[in-house]
Amino acid sequence: MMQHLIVFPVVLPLVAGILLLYQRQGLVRYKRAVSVAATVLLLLVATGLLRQAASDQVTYYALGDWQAPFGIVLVLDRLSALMLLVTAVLAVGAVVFACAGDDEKGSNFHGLFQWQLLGINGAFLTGDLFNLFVFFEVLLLASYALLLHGGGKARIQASVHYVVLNLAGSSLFLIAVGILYGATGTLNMADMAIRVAELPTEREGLVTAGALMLLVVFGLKAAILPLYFWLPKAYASAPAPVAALFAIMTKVGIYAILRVYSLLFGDTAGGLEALEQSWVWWLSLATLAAAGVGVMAARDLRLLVAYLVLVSVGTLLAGIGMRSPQAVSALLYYLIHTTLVTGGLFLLAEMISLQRGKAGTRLVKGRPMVQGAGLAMLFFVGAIAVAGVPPFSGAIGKALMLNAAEGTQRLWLWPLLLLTSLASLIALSRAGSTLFWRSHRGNISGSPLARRQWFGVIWLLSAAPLLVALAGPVSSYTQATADQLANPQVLIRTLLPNATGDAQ
Amino acid sequence: MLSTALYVTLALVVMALLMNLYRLTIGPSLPDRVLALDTMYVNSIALIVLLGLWLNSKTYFESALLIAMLGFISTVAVCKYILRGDIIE
Amino acid sequence: MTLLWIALLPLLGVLVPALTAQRGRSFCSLATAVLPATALVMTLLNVPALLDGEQLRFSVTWMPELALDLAFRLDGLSLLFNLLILGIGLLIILYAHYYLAKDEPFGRFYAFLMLFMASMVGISMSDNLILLWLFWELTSLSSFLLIGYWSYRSDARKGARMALTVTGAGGLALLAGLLLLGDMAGSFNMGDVLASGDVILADPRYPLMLGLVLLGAFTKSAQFPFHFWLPHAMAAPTPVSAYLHSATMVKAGIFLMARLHPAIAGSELWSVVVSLVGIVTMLYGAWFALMKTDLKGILAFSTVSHLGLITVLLGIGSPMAILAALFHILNHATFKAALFMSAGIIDHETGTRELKQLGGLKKAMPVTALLTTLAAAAMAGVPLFNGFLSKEMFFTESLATPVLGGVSWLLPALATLGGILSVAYSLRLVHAVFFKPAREEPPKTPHEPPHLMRLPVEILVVLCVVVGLFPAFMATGLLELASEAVIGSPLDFHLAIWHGVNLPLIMSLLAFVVGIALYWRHGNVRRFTQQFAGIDARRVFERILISIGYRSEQLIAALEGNSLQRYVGWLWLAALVMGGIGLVQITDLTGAAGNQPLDGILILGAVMLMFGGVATAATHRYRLISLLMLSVVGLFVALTFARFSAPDLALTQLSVEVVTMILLMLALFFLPQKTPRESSPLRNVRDMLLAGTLGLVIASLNYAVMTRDTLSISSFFVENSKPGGGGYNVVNVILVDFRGFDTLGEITVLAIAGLAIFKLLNRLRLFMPHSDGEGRVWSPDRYPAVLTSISMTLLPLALLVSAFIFLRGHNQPGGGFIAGLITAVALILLYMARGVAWAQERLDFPFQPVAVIGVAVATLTGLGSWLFGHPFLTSAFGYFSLPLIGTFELATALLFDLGVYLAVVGATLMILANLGKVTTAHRPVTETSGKDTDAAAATSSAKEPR
Amino acid sequence: MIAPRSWLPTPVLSILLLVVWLLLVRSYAFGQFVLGGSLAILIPLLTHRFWDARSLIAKPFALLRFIFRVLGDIITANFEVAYLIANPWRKLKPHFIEYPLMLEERFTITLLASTISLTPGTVSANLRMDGKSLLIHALNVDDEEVLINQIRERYERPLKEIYEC
Amino acid sequence: MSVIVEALISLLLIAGGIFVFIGSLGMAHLRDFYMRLHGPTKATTLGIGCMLIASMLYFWSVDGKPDIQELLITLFLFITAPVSAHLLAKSGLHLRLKHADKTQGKPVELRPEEVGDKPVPHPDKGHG
Amino acid sequence: MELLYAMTTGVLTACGLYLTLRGRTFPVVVGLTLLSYAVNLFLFSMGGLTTDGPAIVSEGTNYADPLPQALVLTAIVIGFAMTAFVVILAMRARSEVGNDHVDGKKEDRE
Ligand code: NA
Ligand code: NA
Repeated sequence: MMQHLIVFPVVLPLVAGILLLYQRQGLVRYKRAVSVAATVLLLLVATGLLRQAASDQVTYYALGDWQAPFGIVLVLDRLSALMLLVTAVLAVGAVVFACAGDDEKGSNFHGLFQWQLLGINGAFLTGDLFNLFVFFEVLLLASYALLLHGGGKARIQASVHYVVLNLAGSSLFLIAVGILYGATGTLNMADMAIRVAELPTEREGLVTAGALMLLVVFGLKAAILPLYFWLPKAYASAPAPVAALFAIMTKVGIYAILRVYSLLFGDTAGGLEALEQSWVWWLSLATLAAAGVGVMAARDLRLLVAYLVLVSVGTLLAGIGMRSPQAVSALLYYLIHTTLVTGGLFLLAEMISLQRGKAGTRLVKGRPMVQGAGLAMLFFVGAIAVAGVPPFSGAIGKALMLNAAEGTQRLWLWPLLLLTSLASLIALSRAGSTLFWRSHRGNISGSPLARRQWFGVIWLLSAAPLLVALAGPVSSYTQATADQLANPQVLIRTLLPNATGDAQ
Repeated sequence: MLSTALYVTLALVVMALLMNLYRLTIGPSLPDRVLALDTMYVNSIALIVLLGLWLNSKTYFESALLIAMLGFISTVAVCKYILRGDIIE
Repeated sequence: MTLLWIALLPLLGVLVPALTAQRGRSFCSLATAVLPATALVMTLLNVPALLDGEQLRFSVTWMPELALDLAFRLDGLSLLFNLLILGIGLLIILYAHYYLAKDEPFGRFYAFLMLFMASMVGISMSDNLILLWLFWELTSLSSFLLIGYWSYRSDARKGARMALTVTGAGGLALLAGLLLLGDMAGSFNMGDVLASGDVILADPRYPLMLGLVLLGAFTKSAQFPFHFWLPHAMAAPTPVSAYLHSATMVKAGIFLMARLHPAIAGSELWSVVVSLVGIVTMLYGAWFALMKTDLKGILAFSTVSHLGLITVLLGIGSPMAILAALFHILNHATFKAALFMSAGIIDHETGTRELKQLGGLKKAMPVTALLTTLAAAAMAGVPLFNGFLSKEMFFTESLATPVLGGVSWLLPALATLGGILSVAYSLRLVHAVFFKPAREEPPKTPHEPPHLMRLPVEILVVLCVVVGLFPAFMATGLLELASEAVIGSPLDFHLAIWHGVNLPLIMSLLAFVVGIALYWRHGNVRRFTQQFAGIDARRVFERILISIGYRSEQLIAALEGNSLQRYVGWLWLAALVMGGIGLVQITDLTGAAGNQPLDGILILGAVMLMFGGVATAATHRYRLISLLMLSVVGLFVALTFARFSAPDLALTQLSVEVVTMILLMLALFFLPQKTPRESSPLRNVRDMLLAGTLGLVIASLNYAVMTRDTLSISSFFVENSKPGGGGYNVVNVILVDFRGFDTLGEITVLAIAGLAIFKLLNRLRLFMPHSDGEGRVWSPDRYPAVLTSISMTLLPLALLVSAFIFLRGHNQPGGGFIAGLITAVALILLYMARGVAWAQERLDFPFQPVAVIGVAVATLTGLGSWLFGHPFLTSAFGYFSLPLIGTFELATALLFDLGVYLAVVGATLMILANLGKVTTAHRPVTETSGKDTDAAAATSSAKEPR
Repeated sequence: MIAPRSWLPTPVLSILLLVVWLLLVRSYAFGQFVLGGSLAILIPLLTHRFWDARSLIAKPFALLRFIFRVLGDIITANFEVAYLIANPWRKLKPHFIEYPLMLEERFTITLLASTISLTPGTVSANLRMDGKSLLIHALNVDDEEVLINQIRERYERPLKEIYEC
Repeated sequence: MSVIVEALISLLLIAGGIFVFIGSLGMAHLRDFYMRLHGPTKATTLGIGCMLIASMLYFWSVDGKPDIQELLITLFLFITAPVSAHLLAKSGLHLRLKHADKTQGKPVELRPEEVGDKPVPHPDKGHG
Repeated sequence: MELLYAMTTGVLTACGLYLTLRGRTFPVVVGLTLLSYAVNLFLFSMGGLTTDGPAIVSEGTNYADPLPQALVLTAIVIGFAMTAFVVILAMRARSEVGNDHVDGKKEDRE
């Protein structure tokens, strides 16, 4: 069974989804049990895969026993293992939280949740460009469905924007994949890397067009500046567990950029080397600036967290834009931190809104909360972490990012990153003091929150201190990951041992 | 002889298709357009048949079958739409 | 290890009050004090080693990627600060025990206080720049919590946020500065950094780094112009003020300047900037201390002033100046903590801090009066008190320094002025509170506090006096160690009360005389200056923040604009730019393969397609017509596929096209039938240009690819289709075998679409038009008889065709997907012809399980290969012979395809039939004049779709 | 909905399906008979529930005769229509005719309506909701009564004999 | 392939083409919707039928074995074409499409319940 | 032939793009559908245009590139799923918001 471990992150949620979706009605308890068990199992699998990947070997799984480049392969390296683990950790928090009752606000929550995981995991594992498209569609469609879970005007309206934009993006994806296939004649990314390295000059323009259009698609998913507009409202209006899971969605785009461009346009790509870099770099800075403004402007906690997600997007993309192993290592550390913490904050926002009654998450004076102290403490931890203030993970991540910038990059990144941090700090302190300190006098009403909700939030937010305590091992893992990414030849040679050519 | 016949037929079908397009464009009424579209579907069966003859291949036979079947359903749907608005009720 | 424990014990102390809060306040206070007391003792136990000149260091690698080590040091400077932090901290715990009201959550207070103490100890002992920064920011956070402790008070909340914002901003600058510093020094280890002062000074980035670091220090230490947060932080409970603003928080900035002194202070820039900022701060603070009428306000501004004084000394930077600075840090901490606590006692006992409500308290509170007077004397620099000694040293250094070159007389003059003001406000404090009669009655009748609450003040005042009397005995050792840590070499000095009559003494005397006079006349001065007042720092600060928030909102609204059209426009523009960049790099658009010849039928197809496309766009306002035009495109796309050797695609396109049409029409019924003309002509032209240009780019790329040879991997598929996949139809074998994983994903997408649409249909409220676009009432003939008859005839035929298409898929055009769509369409025809109720009665199974079973079948087929030790989705096929029937092939691919078939049927029916059902249930029953038998269906209540 | 009675509810349909299957697969191997035969049994079993009434063909040979007659009429009809269309339109005398039905079953009415549409110059345009009469549009009619009689005798009566006796 | 067969096939093809053409011609140039309906219903159907039979004959003669699956499409067409026409005519009547003035026998005799009641304001009317 | 084909994809793409830039949901949906048709044609042609060479083994030696065909098939299916979802979303949006503007504008200038 161990040799099949790589395909588990796909098969497990797929089978769980089938079990959960077979009947729409049915025992709630049964569905919850299956869903949580599958997610926990996924966490175990992801842990196992991470250990496997930590050996620094690239392993792969040839589906249907068809070897690359002809069949589809799932590739496990440090990066994909890391992304899988982050997803699984996030999912455990979200799914347990959902079991407190959010799952019953509409139909088929758990099944769709599992299939969303299927899409995300598939996207992280696949080594094939078109298969990446398919998994993107799986995760997108599942996300559309989950976004609507529970209904409501705001959700529907946000969905229209989100769906139409992503549909347009999917068309563009196909065009880009088409061009790359037309120019190189293959879909396997490792094979494509070899072919890009040997590309005749007359085809360079084609590959450039394809690759840059692909960048637009990934940029849309990752929410880079002129393409991020769908994000704030979609994330702010999504049901809490879904919003939490969405914290990984932008990272799928970031992962895709990292994966595709480090593999295809590394130092063997000749004239095409790093063709995405300047775009990513400048647009990430612009994204960071816009996100900072958004953070200051947000008048609702959920919206605020959504803009904080955007801040993280800008930061992460800046890491890609710097294109050095050190920066990639920093961004990976930051990615773990921001995914889990913003996920936790989305859940926390829901709990706060439940306790505040009509005021919800709007940053206005509201009624005092029954469990205000506990929520305040969690908010404090999350806010500190996400704003990048010590002693939690955000601070380390930010320091790593700042430290990774070199030369003139610092001139741009430092002020922007520090200013957005300041904006986050100001906005979060305003939010916290309004939510927890500035309540109406009078009796406290409302009921205490479910244990599962507490678990979900604490599970995710405990990443903030843990990532600091384990900063050493974590960052050495990310550093090794970055080194592995900088040297894609290992991956290529593992997948295509017989490949000829001078792509070494 | 056969190829000449093929060309002549093709020319006739092409003209028929263009006339369908003409009616589809100018209407004036909705049923006119639907009629034109329906006829276009049927005429495109001719195109498939001629393609099969030209290539000496029956690979496209099912396409013709499907056009015949699905074109009809398509027309039914539009008619139902015109008559009742809700096509499945 | 002891170093680690010294640093960690206060941190662990955060947990103590949280755990013991339930067991009563006394227990909690005692328990809380245990750990810091231990840490203090451990610190003291290290003093002998320190005196022996040992290097006390502790270091554990934490995060090599960031050069972050868990590294602590204990040198003289750390010792000095640890003693202040822990010692005064313990006194504060004692004091707070009495200060806080009965019903206040003291556990939380102690926890915050311990957090603060821990972070200060951390700053003081950090031996790593990043670690230092971590603790630095932690002080900002814990002080935020402490200042906002009385969170129900608006001024507390605002003061807390202001402090956090200012010090947090400084902290961020500090991070940048420290990263630069570490970079310049080549190490983040404190020892290495302190040893590489020359390298640092020579680095071109030095001014930037210095600016950033000083920004951190100045904001923290409330130096002008960042001082404004400090007075507002007085909204905190007095123990907090006493702690934060005497011994700890504000001293952190001073500590930083002292700590990094060897590394960064050796420049002219340092001297000028630091001295100037210090002197301005000193005078500004002193002046406002004189003007304030709130007891804690006076103390706050006096703190600002004294911090300025210390800063000046650090700016001067000579060994003796540093000694003076360190000495004053010590002295200020003791007398200011005592004063704050006294103020707190007064506040506590009288219920007010306003000077005009206070007065003549010496009768009611004689001991407090005495203690306060003594502490104030120390602050004023009266001889025989510790404040006098360090102030004398300050005067001496101000005379000795060459900092301001030609205007070197300015510094002593300003120092004297500071002294004058200091005397005046100290005098005012004591006189107005204890001796002058009160103008108004205080809210409470004052009396002495419990003795233990006064004990911390007594201890501190005794220290002030003892140090003042016996400086050499009390402070020399500590200062020797501390100054050695800062300067780097032992300093030879002698602390004495009497230095003879010299210029500093004269300056002191001047300060006393003029200071007393100033206090005498200060009422006039106040009235004079009050006309300039009115700038409330907090209000300005808040207004700026509000304005930033408002501007941000405007900016983000302008950027985002909640307009999908704009978002999509950006997307296409981005695609255009990106595609265009690639396109312009293609020198020769027509590749080596060139064009194939053209024929008439191709032209016809192209004309039909282009015309259909343009017509779809042109008629988009008349939606049904636009749909018909779209249908033309769909049909000819299918024909194009057929023309270019893709029969499977042609079949798929045809079947999808009709389903799409039905779907779009189903939906269109519930949407407006026409689109209003609303876009401006300009916008239309702009959109056309964008669309046209991108279309051109896509076309060019398409052309460029097509006219080049393919270097595809596809020959593998053709060669292996039969031997490896068991099928002749390569496309199908790719779908179910070579790339079966894609197909599995694809049917999952389809199933999710069905589920998602089901969710959308739930609780759907519909606009049900009673008439069509022209206002015509709908035909009453729901199910035309001709149609009903024919649909039943067609169904078996369609199912047969569907089975045929399914079974041949592996070898001939066809397959599960097309077959599934045909089945679904045939069933939908029944729904159209006979109605939902009728069909539902006969198709009485739910669709969701069908779709899911489809995915399950495909998945299980894939999993089956595990049993044979093959990877997921490995196919198998074999040839079998049966008598009479002959040889036939059985392939797992067919099973997989069956999954596809079921998923398609289930999902399509979930989409179409459910939609039809939902809408029908809502149809108003206004036109049931017809006598058709199915009228009952219309009245059936709204049921959940399946 | 008719109740499932046996494993072969509609034998005629089954035979028809088998024939169609053989047409589709273009093979007359025994295996295809087996496969087609199973489908021909299976599909009616699955779809019988969609039939309102079993249409009994009373006189199969009459049906055949009817079919050939209609085929012949279709061909003549087409020449006629082609002639009419090719000629100047002024000569056309379009006509709406209300045709009173004597058939009662929906299925047979549909057959009649289809036949009318396929044959000379007529298109059945609307079936009254009460099923009593059929509106016919004729392209070129001089005498309404003649046409009605023609339809009645040539098509409706044979159909009634075949199905509804 | 014998000349006779080839000639037969060619003849059927061209006949089919002509019928298809005439069907569309009628649809394109006749004056009212009801008349336009006649061409495609009859001529086009027959035309396609001819071509299908031509194709059938062709492959029969090429492959040498009887292959009459084209009949299936013809069958389909003959079943469906009149129904489409019927429904289209019904739609036309429902929309009260104008018919040529000289048409005898008015379809307005349609009973009220079969064309619907008096027009009522459409809810979308306000939407343009 | 290739030139004409490319022109056709270009025109179809442009028309689809234009429609996606409209302000009402239904034209946008139609535009997305049209765009997906164009994209399918585009992707299909990435393997070159082959006459009389369906990729069915043993019927000659001239085979069209089967891989883009398989990709397009998948793309068609996924496109259908997406179209179905988005059009019903449009319906739902209209029912929730009261008009079919893509931004759900309150003031209805229709
Ligand atoms: Na259609
Ligand atoms: Na309906």
